[in-house]
Amino acid sequence: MTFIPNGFSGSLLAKSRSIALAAALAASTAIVPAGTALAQDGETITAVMHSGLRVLDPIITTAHITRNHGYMIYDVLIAMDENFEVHPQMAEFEVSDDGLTYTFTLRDGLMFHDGEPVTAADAVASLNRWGERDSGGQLIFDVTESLEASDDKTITWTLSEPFAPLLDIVGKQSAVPPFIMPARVAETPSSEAITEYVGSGPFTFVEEEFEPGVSVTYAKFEDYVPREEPANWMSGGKVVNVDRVVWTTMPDAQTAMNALVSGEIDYLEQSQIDLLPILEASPDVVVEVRDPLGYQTMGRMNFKHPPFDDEKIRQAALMAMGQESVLATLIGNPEYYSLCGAIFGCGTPLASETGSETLKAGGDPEGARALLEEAGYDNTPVVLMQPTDVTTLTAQPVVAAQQLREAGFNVDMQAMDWQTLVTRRASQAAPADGGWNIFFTNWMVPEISSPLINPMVNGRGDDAWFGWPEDADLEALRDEFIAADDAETQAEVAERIQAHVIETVNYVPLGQYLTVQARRSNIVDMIQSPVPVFWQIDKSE
Amino acid sequence: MAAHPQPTSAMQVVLGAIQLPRNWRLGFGPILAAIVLVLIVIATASAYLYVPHNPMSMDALQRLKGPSETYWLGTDPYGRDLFSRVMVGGQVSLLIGIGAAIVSVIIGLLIGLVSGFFRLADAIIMRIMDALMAIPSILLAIALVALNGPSIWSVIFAITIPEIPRVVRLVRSVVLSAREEPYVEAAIALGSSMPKILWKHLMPNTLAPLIVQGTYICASAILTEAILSFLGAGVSTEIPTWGNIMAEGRLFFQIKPELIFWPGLMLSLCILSINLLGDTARDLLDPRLKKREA
Amino acid sequence: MLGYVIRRILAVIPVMAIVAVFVFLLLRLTPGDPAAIIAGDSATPAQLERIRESLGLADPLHIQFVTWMGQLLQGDLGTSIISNQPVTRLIGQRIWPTLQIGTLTILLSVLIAVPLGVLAAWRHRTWIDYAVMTFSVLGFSIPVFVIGYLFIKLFAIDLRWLPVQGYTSPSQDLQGFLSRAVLPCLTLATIYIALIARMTRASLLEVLGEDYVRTARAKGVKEHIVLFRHALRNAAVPIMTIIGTGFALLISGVVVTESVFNIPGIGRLTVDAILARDYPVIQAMILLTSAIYVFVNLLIDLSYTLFDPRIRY
Amino acid sequence: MLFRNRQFDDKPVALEILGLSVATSGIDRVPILNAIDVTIRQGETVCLVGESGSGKSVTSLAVMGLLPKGALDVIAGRIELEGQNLLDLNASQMRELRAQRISMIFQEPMTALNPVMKVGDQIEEVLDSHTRLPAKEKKRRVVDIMQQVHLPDVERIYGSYPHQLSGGQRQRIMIAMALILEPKLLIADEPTTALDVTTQNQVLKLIAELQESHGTAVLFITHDMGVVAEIADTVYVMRNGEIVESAAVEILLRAPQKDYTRRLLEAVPSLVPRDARPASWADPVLSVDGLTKIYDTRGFFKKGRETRAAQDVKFRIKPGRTLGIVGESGSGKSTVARCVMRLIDPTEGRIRVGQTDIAKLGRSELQPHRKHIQIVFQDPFRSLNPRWTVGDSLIEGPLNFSQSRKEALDHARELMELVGLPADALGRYPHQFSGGQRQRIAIARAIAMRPDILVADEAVSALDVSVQAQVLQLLDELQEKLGIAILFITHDLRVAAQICDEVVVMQHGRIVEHDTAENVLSQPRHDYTRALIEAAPGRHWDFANFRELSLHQTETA
Repeated sequence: MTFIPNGFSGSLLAKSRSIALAAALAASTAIVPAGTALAQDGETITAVMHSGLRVLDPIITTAHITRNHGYMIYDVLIAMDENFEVHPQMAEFEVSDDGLTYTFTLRDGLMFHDGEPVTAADAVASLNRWGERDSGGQLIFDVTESLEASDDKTITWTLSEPFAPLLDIVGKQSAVPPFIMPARVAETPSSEAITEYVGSGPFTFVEEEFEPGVSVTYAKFEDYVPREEPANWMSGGKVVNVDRVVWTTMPDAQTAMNALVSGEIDYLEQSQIDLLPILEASPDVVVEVRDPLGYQTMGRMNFKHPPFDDEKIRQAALMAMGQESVLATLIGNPEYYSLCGAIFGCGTPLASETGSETLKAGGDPEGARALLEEAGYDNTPVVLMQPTDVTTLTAQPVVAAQQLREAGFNVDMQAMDWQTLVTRRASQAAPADGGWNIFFTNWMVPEISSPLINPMVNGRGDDAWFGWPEDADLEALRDEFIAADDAETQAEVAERIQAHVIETVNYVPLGQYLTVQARRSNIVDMIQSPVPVFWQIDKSE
Repeated sequence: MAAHPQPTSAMQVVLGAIQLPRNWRLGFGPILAAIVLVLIVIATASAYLYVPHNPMSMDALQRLKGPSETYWLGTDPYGRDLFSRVMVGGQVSLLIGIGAAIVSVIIGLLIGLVSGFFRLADAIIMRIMDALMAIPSILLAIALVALNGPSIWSVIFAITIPEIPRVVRLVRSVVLSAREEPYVEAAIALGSSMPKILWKHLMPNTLAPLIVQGTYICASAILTEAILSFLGAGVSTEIPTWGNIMAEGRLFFQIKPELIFWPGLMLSLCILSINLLGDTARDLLDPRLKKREA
Repeated sequence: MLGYVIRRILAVIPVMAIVAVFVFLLLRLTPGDPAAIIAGDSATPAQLERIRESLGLADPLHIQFVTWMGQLLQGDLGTSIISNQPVTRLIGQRIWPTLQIGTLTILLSVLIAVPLGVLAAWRHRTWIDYAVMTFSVLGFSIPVFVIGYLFIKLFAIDLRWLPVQGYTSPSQDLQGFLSRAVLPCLTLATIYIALIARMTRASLLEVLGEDYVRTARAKGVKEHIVLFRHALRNAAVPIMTIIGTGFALLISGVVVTESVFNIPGIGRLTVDAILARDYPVIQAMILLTSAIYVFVNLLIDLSYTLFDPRIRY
Repeated sequence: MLFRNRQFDDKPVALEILGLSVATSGIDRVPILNAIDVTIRQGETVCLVGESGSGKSVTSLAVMGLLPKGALDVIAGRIELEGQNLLDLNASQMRELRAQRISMIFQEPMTALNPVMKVGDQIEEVLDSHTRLPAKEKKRRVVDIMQQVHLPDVERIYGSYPHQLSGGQRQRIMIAMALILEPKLLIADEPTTALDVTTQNQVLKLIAELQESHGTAVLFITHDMGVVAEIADTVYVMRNGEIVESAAVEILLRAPQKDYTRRLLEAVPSLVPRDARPASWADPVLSVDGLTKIYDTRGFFKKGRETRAAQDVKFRIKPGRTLGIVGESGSGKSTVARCVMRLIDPTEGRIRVGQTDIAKLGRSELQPHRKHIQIVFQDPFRSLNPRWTVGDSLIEGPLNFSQSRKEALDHARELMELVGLPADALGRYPHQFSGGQRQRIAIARAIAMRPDILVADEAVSALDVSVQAQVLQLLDELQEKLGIAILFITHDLRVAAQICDEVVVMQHGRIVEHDTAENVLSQPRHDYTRALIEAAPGRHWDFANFRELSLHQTETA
């Protein structure tokens, strides 16, 4: 693809016969391992992911890139298909009639990358560690009587009271699924990151070639035995058709696009919507939506400090905000965003848009102004945190600030890098003393699709998610949801939760948007799923 | 009295009674640079009087539009008017440049004077300055912005800190060489106190090189601001600067190069002019080069 | 000479110590919590606290500092908080691209800039001089990322002469390395060339006014010999000095260029580490780059003896 | 034989300058040289003599074709070298001609040699530029010419850098370089001005010797009448870019035709000491005892050495009297002056000003004593702060000693008149004055403090001879009026003879002779003193009176 004039490299070398260069070259020959060459042989897929992989422990963090990494090298007991239905993956499962005993039986042929067979003890240790970290897992362990390996293949999970959503939580696709690790690794305290990266998944982690934040290489695990069923989302057979998958990071979106167009890479997980015309112009590139659910973007207020400790003022703020402007600014092309007032995400079983009329109608500044007056807003500044270094989060605060100002709020928009923001949002101090009033973030829709896993839907005060609403009614509704044993009841409770969340302005859903992936046209058969996975995918010649 | 009495301007007093080379004449370049710079300063300073749109007001439906009668240079990714932003953005960029230049020159001058004259302080100060110099300035600046949050003043501060050691070294070297001047020794012999000598005899010697240095700092501060924005450590997007307009625009470089082109053009013209004027000032003020022209 | 080197190296110790203290304090005063980035969006405060404890971030500052210094003196740069990899390994992986690109850039810059500067000084006040000076001032006036984008647009996208981005180890594929290194090197070199060419010109102009140049001309020595043998060698010390101080500029440029061209070097490593508050990495990187800067400048000071026999240490 | 007195009328003309005019480049041209004519015959030495700004150096550069480009241009005239007009030649022809047919040596041998090249290579470069010789032959010729200029240890010096050589050796290298291709004409631009007097003498002899052996014509540029008397066959006196007068040397010195020449000669200080003044019985205002200054450059990990800049120096000065310290560069005379001023701290010894020993006083204890002792420096261009008006400079000291501003300014006006400058010039800046005027201002600044002692550190050395005479005159008058004691530091025996009551001769940091001026100059006891006196150029001639000195005044015992 690239044109290099004849003799070019030779003449440059001849000129630079300097000791320094020679030394640098010689030294690099000796020390640098494989480097990050984007080799173009047919057996390797080079993919640019949405962010660099740095944290290798998929249990300790909720970061998507680490979860994706987890799906590469680890396997899960049970997994969901595109209809949110749970299927066996590593294990068949059985539920006792009283709903108190769950039995998982590992299938044959499971093997860790170090050649050891996967045992029930490994699974128990992994589930225990996951249970300490994952909020859904914590709910299960709250009612767990015992979790033990009955024999090498059988895991018995006994509950003290029925917990209907157990399988949904264990089989969830995001944010932290219970990946199965060898017991010796899973014994690492859940507050410390693991240091050994051995799984039983379809790919092995090539540790020598790992460059944190830059590049990670996976090799096909030859001894992996896929299931017979066709792959669907995370369920079904994970048949690997390529030898190696290399994830690299390109901090500059245009660089990545250009690299894809010129064939230097095979796959781009997320492309800037505004730049799609460049990709679409290239005949060798296919642009598509992999995950039809996409992301929800939202705002969260701080219940602890004025002015948003007042429900009326929160309601005024919600009334001031309109989704269209936020999404149009963030995404641009309306094909790739949709207005959605459902806190559990549109397109999910529990979706309901109750109460979101003003949000979807572009906001009601007049109504907000009136409400604000009624609430006796005293012009207390609203500290709105804006991250400067995360492109998917820069637009929401800016647009929201303008909308709030139009409704009469006194907005103090404070710019900061994402790290400062995540630290500061954990601060319960008054906004003037380093606290905050409102911030924005995005979720993958499956991560918020149910009251069990949606982090915001939690009214436990200081133990709740940042913003710390103290809301007994919400907790009661959640208990009701857990207790519900059929889908209709669940949907009914979920709708009441939706109404309650909007009423109390627990958080402000600002709509949904899709991410667009792009691939060279010779990359085929990729699974449609929120998680980009590299089984089944093939590279045709 | 053979010497011709020459008019003495106030500027001459400040800059050390410069004697212009006999045939010295402002070249075409510096004059053009001065005109460009004055135009840019006037145009940006008065921007609010004439820009057609509020540079902060967004219209999501007008994102990334091309030039039109309403939006002379088109709009940015937030649907804000690029022309208004570029003109208003100049204010902040220039403020950062001038602010960084003034602050670092003043602080550097004070530290440098002390360092140049008091040996004990010198040893300590220079070690600290060496350490500051050794830290790559852009990394230091990013860390400082992270520390203070990305406000205008924090950016000025972050740019200033790494510049200070260079100013200190300059002032110190001028002081060290000036204190060997016979007129300084004469002042010692005349019983003048050290602070007086420092301030009245030595300090004025530093002004000319500081003015030159200040212009360079100003230029480089405007550039550094752009780089900080590029790396995500710049002024918030609410306040337009040439740097953050470009930093936001860089994502759209291939589909809408104007977003980088216009602020980049203004910034480069501005820096080019400042640098050219700085060079002119240096050629005039630098005694070593002056010797050549005489 | 040896005594001088030893004294200079000893003098580096307090400087590096100040850098260490400064960086340490700066980082701990900066808001940000590496535990938060490790744990992700849905972590609860209690989980954050446990992670902080296991990272040792909950200890009092002076304890953290003493621990860190103790490790440092044993040559242990620590372990990245975020990726859990030893910092030395990270540096080992990332330093080569930067060193290679940096070395090439310096070579390229010197090879281009010095002749340009000589030409400008020799043809002082002619159009050549003005052209070189205009170019060099221009080089200072355009942000480095804009230059990078322009080069990419021109040479990689429109003309398709060179790859858009990336890095290949020269030991694997020399041609691949060079073709990918050209644009970043040119981008980085622009400002460096500007700097060195200006200094060469100024320094040479000064030297050309010296008596010994007049002597050489009075001897009937040919003009190019006057320029290169007499003038340039005498002008070398300030040129070397600017190469040394410009090294700091190079580091700044590297940070940006590595992002634009997607080169996995230490510049990006450091910026990412700052944005993620990965303290051990930031501390190690700033110490390392400072040490490199100090070391390069020591080498440059020593190189003066090559150019000027009057300088003896 | 007093002068060289050689005849050249029958010799062919080597160089003829006809109606040469030079002016600054640009639109408003300022004339620098005005139609000058100079003729030099083969083997002849022509001296171009004049004060600074007279255009003598420009003349030499014009001949070499080395006028600074873009600054000065030849606008009229011809420069004929053996009949060929050099102004018609292009750059490369001129380059060919240099060193082959015309050579030049310069004033400052340190800066005129390339500091980063070995001197042998620098000489060899001349051969490289103009000849094609095998390496061996080149080396042989270089060594040969180095021997001819009497350089010792030629092999070692061949491989040395300029900074490793002494000033005299460097100038010999320059001469070797100039003469290696046996040019017809040698231009020597103040070649001995930067040298110590004994070295100067040797270099002058060398030039004369080589000239005779090679038959070279020499155009010798100097401001020093002593040197003229020593070396010239024919003298051209220049002033403001014009030739004032030219004649054979003896004719010119005995019977100058023009007023200007006459005044110039009259201003040359005589080597005959001034008439002794009656001995003073007053107590000394300054007594220095055992003054020692040691510079120690050694340090931790650092090779260095101990330099004894002054050792065991002892003298006294009484009110109204002048003590001269004479010596060559590096003799320690300036170190003594600066110690006495406490600009540097003496290592040992006592410095009593009046009744107080100031040698060891701290900065603040010293302050009240500062006003008793003041200094005038050598360089009139650097001794006044260029940013301050003359008035501000003059009152700086008095203000420090709690005079009111008005009082101090009134006094400053008086001082200006005292030093012969208009009182209304107080508001002007130093650059508006000439060198001599600035030196007057510096003196006025010193005496504004009403000091008891005035230290004059080479205070007239940078001045043209006529100005020098005026300043010396001024110092003398001030001493009469104010009764100040003067410590006069100089390298110039003639100046010392004119102003000092007593003379101290220093060498290598030590006093080698201390006596009345009369005794030191006419009956030197120390060999070094004697060598100094003998090396003084033109010491047999009494310039001011246009005649020889009578024997008893100059012959040493």
